[in-house]
Amino acid sequence: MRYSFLSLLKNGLTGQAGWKPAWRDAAPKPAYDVIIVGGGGHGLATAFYLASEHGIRNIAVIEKGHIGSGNAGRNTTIIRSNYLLPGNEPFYEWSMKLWEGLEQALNYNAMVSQRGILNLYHSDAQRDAYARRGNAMRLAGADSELLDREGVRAMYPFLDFDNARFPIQGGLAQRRGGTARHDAVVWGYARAADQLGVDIVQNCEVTGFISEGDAIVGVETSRGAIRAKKVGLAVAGSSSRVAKQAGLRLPMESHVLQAFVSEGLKPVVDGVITFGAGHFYISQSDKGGLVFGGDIDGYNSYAQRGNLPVVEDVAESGMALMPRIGRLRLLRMWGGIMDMSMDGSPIIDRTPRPGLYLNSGWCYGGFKATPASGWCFAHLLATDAPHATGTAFKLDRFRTGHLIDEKGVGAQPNLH
Amino acid sequence: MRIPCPYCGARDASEFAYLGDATLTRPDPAAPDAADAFHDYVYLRDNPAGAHSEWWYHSGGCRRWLKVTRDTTSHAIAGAELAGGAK
Amino acid sequence: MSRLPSSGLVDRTRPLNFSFDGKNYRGFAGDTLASALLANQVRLVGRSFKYHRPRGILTAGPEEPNALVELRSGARREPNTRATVAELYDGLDATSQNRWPSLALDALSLNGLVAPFLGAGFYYKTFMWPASFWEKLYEPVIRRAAGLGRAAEGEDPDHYEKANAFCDVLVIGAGPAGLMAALAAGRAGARVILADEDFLAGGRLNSDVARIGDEPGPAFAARTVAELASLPNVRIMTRTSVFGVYDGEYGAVERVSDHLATPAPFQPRQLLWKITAKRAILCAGATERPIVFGGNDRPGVMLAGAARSYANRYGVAVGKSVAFFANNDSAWTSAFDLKAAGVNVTTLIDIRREVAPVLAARAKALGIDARTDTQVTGTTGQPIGGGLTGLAIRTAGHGGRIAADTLAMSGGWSPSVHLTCHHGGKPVWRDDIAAFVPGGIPPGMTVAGAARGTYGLGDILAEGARQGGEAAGDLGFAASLPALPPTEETPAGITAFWHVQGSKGPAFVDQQNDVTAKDLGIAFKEGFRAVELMKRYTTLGMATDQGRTSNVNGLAIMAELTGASIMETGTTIFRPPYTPVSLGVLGGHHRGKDFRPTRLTPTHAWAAERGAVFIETGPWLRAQYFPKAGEADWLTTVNREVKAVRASVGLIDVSTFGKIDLQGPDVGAFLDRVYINTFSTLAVGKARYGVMLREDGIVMDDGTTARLGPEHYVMTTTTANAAKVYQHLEFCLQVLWPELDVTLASVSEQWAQIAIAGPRSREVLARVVDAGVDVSNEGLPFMGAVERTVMGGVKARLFRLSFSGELGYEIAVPARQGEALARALMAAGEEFGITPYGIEALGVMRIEKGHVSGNELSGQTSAGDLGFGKMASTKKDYIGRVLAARPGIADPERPCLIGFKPVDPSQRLRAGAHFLKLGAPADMAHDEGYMTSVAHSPHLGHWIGLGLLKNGPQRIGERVRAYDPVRGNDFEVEVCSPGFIDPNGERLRG
Amino acid sequence: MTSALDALPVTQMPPDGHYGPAGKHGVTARIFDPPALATLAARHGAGAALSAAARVELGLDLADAPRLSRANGLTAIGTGPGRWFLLAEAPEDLPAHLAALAPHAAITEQTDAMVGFELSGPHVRDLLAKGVTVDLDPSVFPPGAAATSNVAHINTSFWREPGDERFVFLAGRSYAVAFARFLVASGAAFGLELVHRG
Repeated sequence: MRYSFLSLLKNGLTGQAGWKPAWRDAAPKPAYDVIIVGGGGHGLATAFYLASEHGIRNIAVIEKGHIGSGNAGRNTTIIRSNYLLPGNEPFYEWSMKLWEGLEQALNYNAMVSQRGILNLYHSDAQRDAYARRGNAMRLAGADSELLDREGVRAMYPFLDFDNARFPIQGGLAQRRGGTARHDAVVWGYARAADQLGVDIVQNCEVTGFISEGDAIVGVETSRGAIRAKKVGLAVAGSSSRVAKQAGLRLPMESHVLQAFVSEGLKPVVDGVITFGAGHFYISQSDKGGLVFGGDIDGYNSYAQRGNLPVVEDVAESGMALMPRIGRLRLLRMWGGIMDMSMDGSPIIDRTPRPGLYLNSGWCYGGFKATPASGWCFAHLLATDAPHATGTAFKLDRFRTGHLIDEKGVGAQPNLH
Repeated sequence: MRIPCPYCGARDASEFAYLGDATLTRPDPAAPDAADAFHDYVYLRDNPAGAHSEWWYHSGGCRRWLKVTRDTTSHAIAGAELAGGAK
Repeated sequence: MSRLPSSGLVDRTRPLNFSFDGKNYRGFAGDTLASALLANQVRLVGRSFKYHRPRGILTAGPEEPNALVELRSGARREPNTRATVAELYDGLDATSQNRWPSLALDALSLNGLVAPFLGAGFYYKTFMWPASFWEKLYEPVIRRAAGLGRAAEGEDPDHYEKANAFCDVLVIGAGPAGLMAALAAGRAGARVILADEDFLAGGRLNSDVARIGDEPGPAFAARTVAELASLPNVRIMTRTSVFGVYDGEYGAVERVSDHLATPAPFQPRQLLWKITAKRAILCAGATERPIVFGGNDRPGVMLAGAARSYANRYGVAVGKSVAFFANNDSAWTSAFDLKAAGVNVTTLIDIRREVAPVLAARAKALGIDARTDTQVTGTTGQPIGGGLTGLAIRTAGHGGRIAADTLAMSGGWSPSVHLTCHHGGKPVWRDDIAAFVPGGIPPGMTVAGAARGTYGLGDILAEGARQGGEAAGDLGFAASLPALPPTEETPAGITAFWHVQGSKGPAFVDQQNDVTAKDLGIAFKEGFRAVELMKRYTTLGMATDQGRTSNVNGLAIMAELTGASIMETGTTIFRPPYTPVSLGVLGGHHRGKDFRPTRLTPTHAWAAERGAVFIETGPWLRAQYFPKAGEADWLTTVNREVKAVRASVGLIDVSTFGKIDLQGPDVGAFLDRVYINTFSTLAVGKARYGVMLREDGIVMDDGTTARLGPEHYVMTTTTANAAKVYQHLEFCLQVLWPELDVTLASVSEQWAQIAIAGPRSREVLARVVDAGVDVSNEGLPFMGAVERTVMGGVKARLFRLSFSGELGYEIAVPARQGEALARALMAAGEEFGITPYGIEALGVMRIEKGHVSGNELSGQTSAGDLGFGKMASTKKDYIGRVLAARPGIADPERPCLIGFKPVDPSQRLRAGAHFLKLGAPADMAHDEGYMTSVAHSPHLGHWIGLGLLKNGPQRIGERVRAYDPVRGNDFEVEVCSPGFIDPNGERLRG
Repeated sequence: MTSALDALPVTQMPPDGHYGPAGKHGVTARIFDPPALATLAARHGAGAALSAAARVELGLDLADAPRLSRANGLTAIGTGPGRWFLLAEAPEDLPAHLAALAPHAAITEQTDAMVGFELSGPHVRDLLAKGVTVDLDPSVFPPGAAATSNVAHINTSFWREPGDERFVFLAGRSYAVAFARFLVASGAAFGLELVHRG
C-alpha cells in the first residue's frame, strides 16, 4: 500500500481500519540468493538496494530479535558528511545524497531534516584541522563553511562565549547535515524492501555457517538451516561473535556508547552542535527532546549499558557549552554496542571465506552511513567489486598499512 | 565500575586508562613471519562476549599496569593483578 | 477551599503563599504544589502533548503524566515539573505550559478535531509531498507545536555539586519495608544509607495511615525515623532519588534546595551522590495503574491511591462528589478512607462480579453505593476546561449515568521494579497480583515490600526487617531483627482488567503522549507488535513520566490483540534514570572556567605582570605573546619578538613540556627500544633529539633526551603527549620488558624550564650561572646537558638546545625558583634588550627552521613522512619498526614534509589549505596533501608554511595550488626547502 | 560556577580568609610548601634490600602499601608498589640524606613538584566527599592510611594524620590553584578557612 494523501484521508474517515502490516513477518525459506545477517538499518538498506538497484529479489534479512533493535534505534540520529580523509569523505557524501532523496525513494517519511551541523573549535590548531577538513569536504563535492566566533554567535547566541574554560573560536558548519528519525529509517527500508519481495525474518539468530570447503553456502539459525549463494554480515557490535563462527578474527572491538535524551521542550537547539573541547554533541528532536551524547565508555562491552563517569563527562561538557541547560532534565539514557575498528573506519569487503561478505567497523558513526553502507554493500554483494565510494574500506588494509585513521590515534579502538 | 587494584584497593575505572586485550604477546621482531605476527598482534582481537583479560593502567593511582579479568557481558570483575609481578 | 477539617500531615500553622498562572493562592508547609492546587479547587493544570487536551492531576507522586508546570521563571525556569512532587514553598511561582493563549482556551486543542487523522504513525506516512516542504514548512510547524515547557532563559544561576558516599547497606525507599530494613541493618551496626525521593520519610505509611501496633502509620514512621536518626552509623537522605544502578555504584540526586525559592548562600541547588554500597535493598513500593476507558483523561479523573494520599497526607478533598472505579480491593480501602476523612464518596464501581463480603458490608455501612459487575464507559465534562461532571456506566449490559466531579480509579498496582532492570534484568509476570515483579536483579541488590509484589503491611514490615538483617549479617554484623508489631490488614484481591471495550471517546493509555487504545490497534495492524516496536511507533511510555502509569496497560492491551500472554509479550526495558535528573547536577561544579582544572606555569604571575596575553594549550595557560603599548595587532608583537630573538636574545617558559627522569643500568637499552634512533651510545653530558613511534609505525612523539649520568637520563616530551608517553613507557617496562632495570619518575612539576635563545643568549646565561660554571662553546657545546647551579646555589639543569634555530639554552630550576630565574634572566639580559616571547613567536621560529610540532605530529604521519627516515636505526629493533615497513606506510608517494612560500609574497598562507597540481581539477582524486603550519616570517618578510605534499622533497621549486575554499583562498605557492633560516645550523653551533 | 568562586580568577591562588556563611567554621585548609620531598623507587628486585637499608639507615619502616610510616623527621607515603614519597619535616637536601638508599632505589628530588594542603575541622570529610572517590571512613581509612587518586580531575596523594580529623593532600604545583578552587567550591557551604602556612 502506497502512502498518499488519499490513503491517509480514507483511513482517517474509516477509523484507521484499513492499514496493513508495514512489512510481512516472513518465515525463512530453505534457500535464497543472498542472506543478509542483521536487521538493522545497514542490513535492511542493503536488501533494499540489492532489490531495487541490482534486481536481486530472492533475499532474506535475518535478525535475531526484531528489526531495528540494535544500534539503529540507539543512536543520536545525526547525519553529516564532514569527514577528512579521502577514504571516507566521498562515501559519506554519497550517503548524504541518498539521505536527500530517501523519503521519495522509500515512500516513507524518515524525517530527514537538514538543519545543519556545527563543529566548534577552540584553538588555532583545531581551526586549522577543521579548515583542512572543510577543504577536503569541498574537494569531495560536499558543503562546508568555516565560521569565526561571531559567525557561531549569530547561529547560537546562547552558547558560553564569555566564561568558557576553552573559549569558542569558531566552527565548521555543514548546512546540509542534520538529523533523521532513526526508527523511521529502519521501518522505511523494511517496508520498501518487503514490497520488493525481500523476506524479513525476525527472531532468527545465526548459530553457525554452512560450509562447502572454504566457501560459505548458508547459515544455521535458531529457525533452521538456510542456504544462500552469498551471505552478508551487517551485525555491528556482534561482528566478532558472528565472524568467529566462520573462523574469522576481526580487527574489531565491541564497546559501549551511551546516548541521552532530555524531557521534551519547546525549540531550543535548531541544528546539531558538537563541542570541540570535550566529548559532547547535541540536537533537538522534532518531539522536543534534546538528544545528546559523548564518548564511548572505553572498555570492551556487550552489555548495552554504560557507567556514570561518561554520563558526568557528557553533562560537564554540556554545561560548559550551554550553561542554560542546567535545569533541563535527562529523561533516558541507554547504551549501544559499537563495532569499533582498529583505525576508526568501516570495512565493506569480501572475507577470506568465499561467499561471506562483511559490513562492519562503523564505530559510533554508523547511522549517518546507513544509505551508502547499504548501497555499497549491495554493490559488493551483487558485483563482487567495491563501489567507487567505498574502495578504501578493505579488510586487509591493516596488513598493507593503508589505514583510514581520521583521529590519528592508531590501533586503539577505545580512542577512535 | 570499580577495579580492585592490588595496591590501591578498589577504585573507580575513571582513574584508569584502558588498553584492551591482555592475552597478546609482542612477537619476536626478528622472526621471519614478523610482519604477519605484528599485524595479528596489533590489529586482530578475539573480542569475546564473556570473560576478557585486559590491560588497565592506573594512571590516577599507583601507575601500574593491571591485568584485569572482566566479563564483557556483565562487567563483573573476577580479579586484577599487577603486570610483571611486584618489584 | 477543599481542605478537610482535621486530617493530614501538613502544618496548618505555617501557611505559604504561591501563584499559578498569575493567580495567588495559599497552601501549607508539607503540601506539594498539586495538593495545594487541589485544596484551592484548581483542577485544570496542564495540556497534553499531542492533542492539547485539558488535563488535571492524576497522581500524587513522581508518576504524574499530566500536571506538569513551569516552576519558577527566567533563568531559573524549570519546565515539565511535576506538581505532584514539587514541594510548596512561600512565593512559589508556577505557570501552565504547552498552551496558547491560556490554559482554559488553548488554540491547539483544535488538534483534537483532526485526531481521527492523527493516529499512530501518521507522521511517517505524510509530509513527503513536495520533498522540499519538509524543512521549510511542515517540520518548523511540528517543532513549534511539539515539546512541552520552555527552557530557562539564560545561564543557570544556581550551582551544583557532586559527592561520593560509601556504605554497607543502601536502602532505597523509606516506606514500611525500607524503614524496617534500615532499622535492622542499622541496629546491627552496619553503615546504612536510607534514601527516599520524598521530603517526608514513611512512603505509603503517610498516605494509607493503617495502624501499626497501637499507633497510626505516620506516627510509626516518624518514631522509626527518629530512632534511625539517632544511630551514628545511619544516614537518612530525604529528597534524594536513587536514579540508576551502575557497576558497583548507585547514582542519586539530593534536591538540596528545590524546596526553597532560591538556594541558601553557598548551598548547591542539587547534589549528585555516587554511592558505593556493598548491599542494596530496594524498597521502592508500587505505582497504581489507571484503567483505560473513553474520556479517562478529564480533569477530575485520578488514581484512587492518589485521592487517598490527598485526603490522608495532605488533608485535601479531591472533589465534592467522588466516585471510584476499580478492579481490586485497594481502591475500596481508599474509598473508605476518603469517606472517613469527610469526603463525599458516592459510588464504588467495580468490574468484578463479586467482592469480599467484608468490603461490601463496609461500603454499605458507610453509605457508599457499591456497584459490582459495572464498568465506566464514558465521561462528560464542562465545556471549558473539560472538568468531569458525570460518568456513563454499564452494568451487566445496561447503561446508566452517575453525576460526579471526581472519579478515583484503580487498575491495580505495579511494583516499582525499575532499578532492578538497570543491569538488564527482565521482570516476571505474576498472574495472582496482575503485576510484573523483579526478575534478574543487579548483584548486591535485594528487593523488599511492594516493589517485590508483597502487599500486606505485616508482610512488608517483616520482609524489610529480614532483608535488612540478612544484608548486615552477610557483611559480618550480628543482627537481631526488630520486633514486628501487629498490623491492620486490608484485602488485596484483584482481577486483571485493562480497558473498557466499547467505551465512548478516546481511551488514553499514555495520557501525556496522547496514546490511545486505538493507536495500539493501529500499531498491531501495521505489524508493530513487539513491545519495543509498539512503544517506538506509538510513543507509548516515552514521555517525561517514563510510562509509569501506561506501560503495563499498553502491553496488556497489545497482548490481548496478539493473543499472547503478558509474559510472552514482555515488557519494555527500564533504563536509568529512574526519575528525570537535571543536567546541571550531573555536571556539578565543573562548568564555566572550572570545566577542567587550569594548569599554571611557574612564571605565570611574572608573565601576567608583563602584560602577556595567555592562551589555552590543553590544560595549560601559556603566554601567547607579550604586547607592548602601541602595537597594532598580535602580528606586530610577534614580529617584534621574533626579530628580537634572532637579533639579540629572548626568553620563554617551556616548563609545560613533559619531563621524565629515567634511572637504572638498562636505561640506554630501553631508550633504544622506544626511540627509532640510538641512545645507549649517548655520552654523559649530552642530549639527543629522538623520535618514538607507536607500534603501528606512526610517530607518537618527539623530544630531546639527555644523559645526566651513566645510569640517569632525562627525557622531554611534547606538552600534549606528556601523560601518553609516560603511560607508554610504563607499559613497555611493566608489560613488554619487565626484565629491564629502569625506573621512571615524572619530574614535569619539579622543574621550571626556561629557554633563552638568540646570539646573546650565552652572555645572558653566563650572568646567571654560579661562579665556575663554564658555558663557553667548549664548556657547554651544542647539545650539551649538565647539572650545575645558578643564582647562587640553586640546582639547575643546563641544556644547550634550540627550537628556534638560534644559539639557545634551556635552564631548568626547581619550580619555585622559576619566577626568580625569569627575573634574573631579564636583569642579566637587560643590556641586550632581552625580550620575553610567547608561543606564537616560538611557533614562527620553529617553522622558519622547519621543525615539526603538534600540527605535523598528527598521529597520521610516519617518520618517513616527516623527514626522519634516515634517523631510524637499522641495527636494532624498536617499537613500530616492523609495521612501519608496511607498503602503505613506507610508500614513497605518501605526502612528505616540505616548505612552501607564496608566489605572490603579499599572499597570506593558511594552514589547512590543500595542495593541487597546477591545472588539476579541484577534487579528491587530485588532492596531493595539505598545509600543516604557517607563519609570517619577519626575517623573510612574507608568509611561509610547512606542509605534507606527495613526493614533496622531490618537487622543490615546483609551483602548486594552495586550495582553501573555506576561507576563499586559491593561489599558487612554491615548494621549497623547509629550512627557511640558517639551513646549515651555523647559528646553533656558534 | 559556584557562588564562592564567582569573583576569583582561575589564575590566582584564592586569598587567605573565610569562605562561606559568617560564623560557620567547618574546615580549615592550610596551604604549605613541603620542606623537602623526594620520590623513592625501588630498583629491580631490590625491594627487600631497600627496606632493610631504610630500617638500618633511617630507622624507617618502608611499608610496601598505601600507608604512612614516620621516623626521625621523615615521613614515607606509599604511592605504588616499591614507590614512596619521602617528606621531611624541615628543609634539607633529601637526595643527600637518602644517599645510603641509592644502591637500592632511584631517588628523585620533588620538593618543588607538589603543594601541600592540610585539612582539618569537623566537616573535613564532608568536604572531601565532594571530590575524593575513596572511602574515608575511619574504619576503612584509619589514621596513617594513604592513597593516590584523582580528586576533581586533579591527581593527588593524600593521607590521614594520626589523631584528629586531619588529612594532608599533595597536588602538583601547576594544579595548586585548581585544587584550592575545589576546596573553596566544596567547602564554602560548611565554612572554610583558607590559610597559607610557611
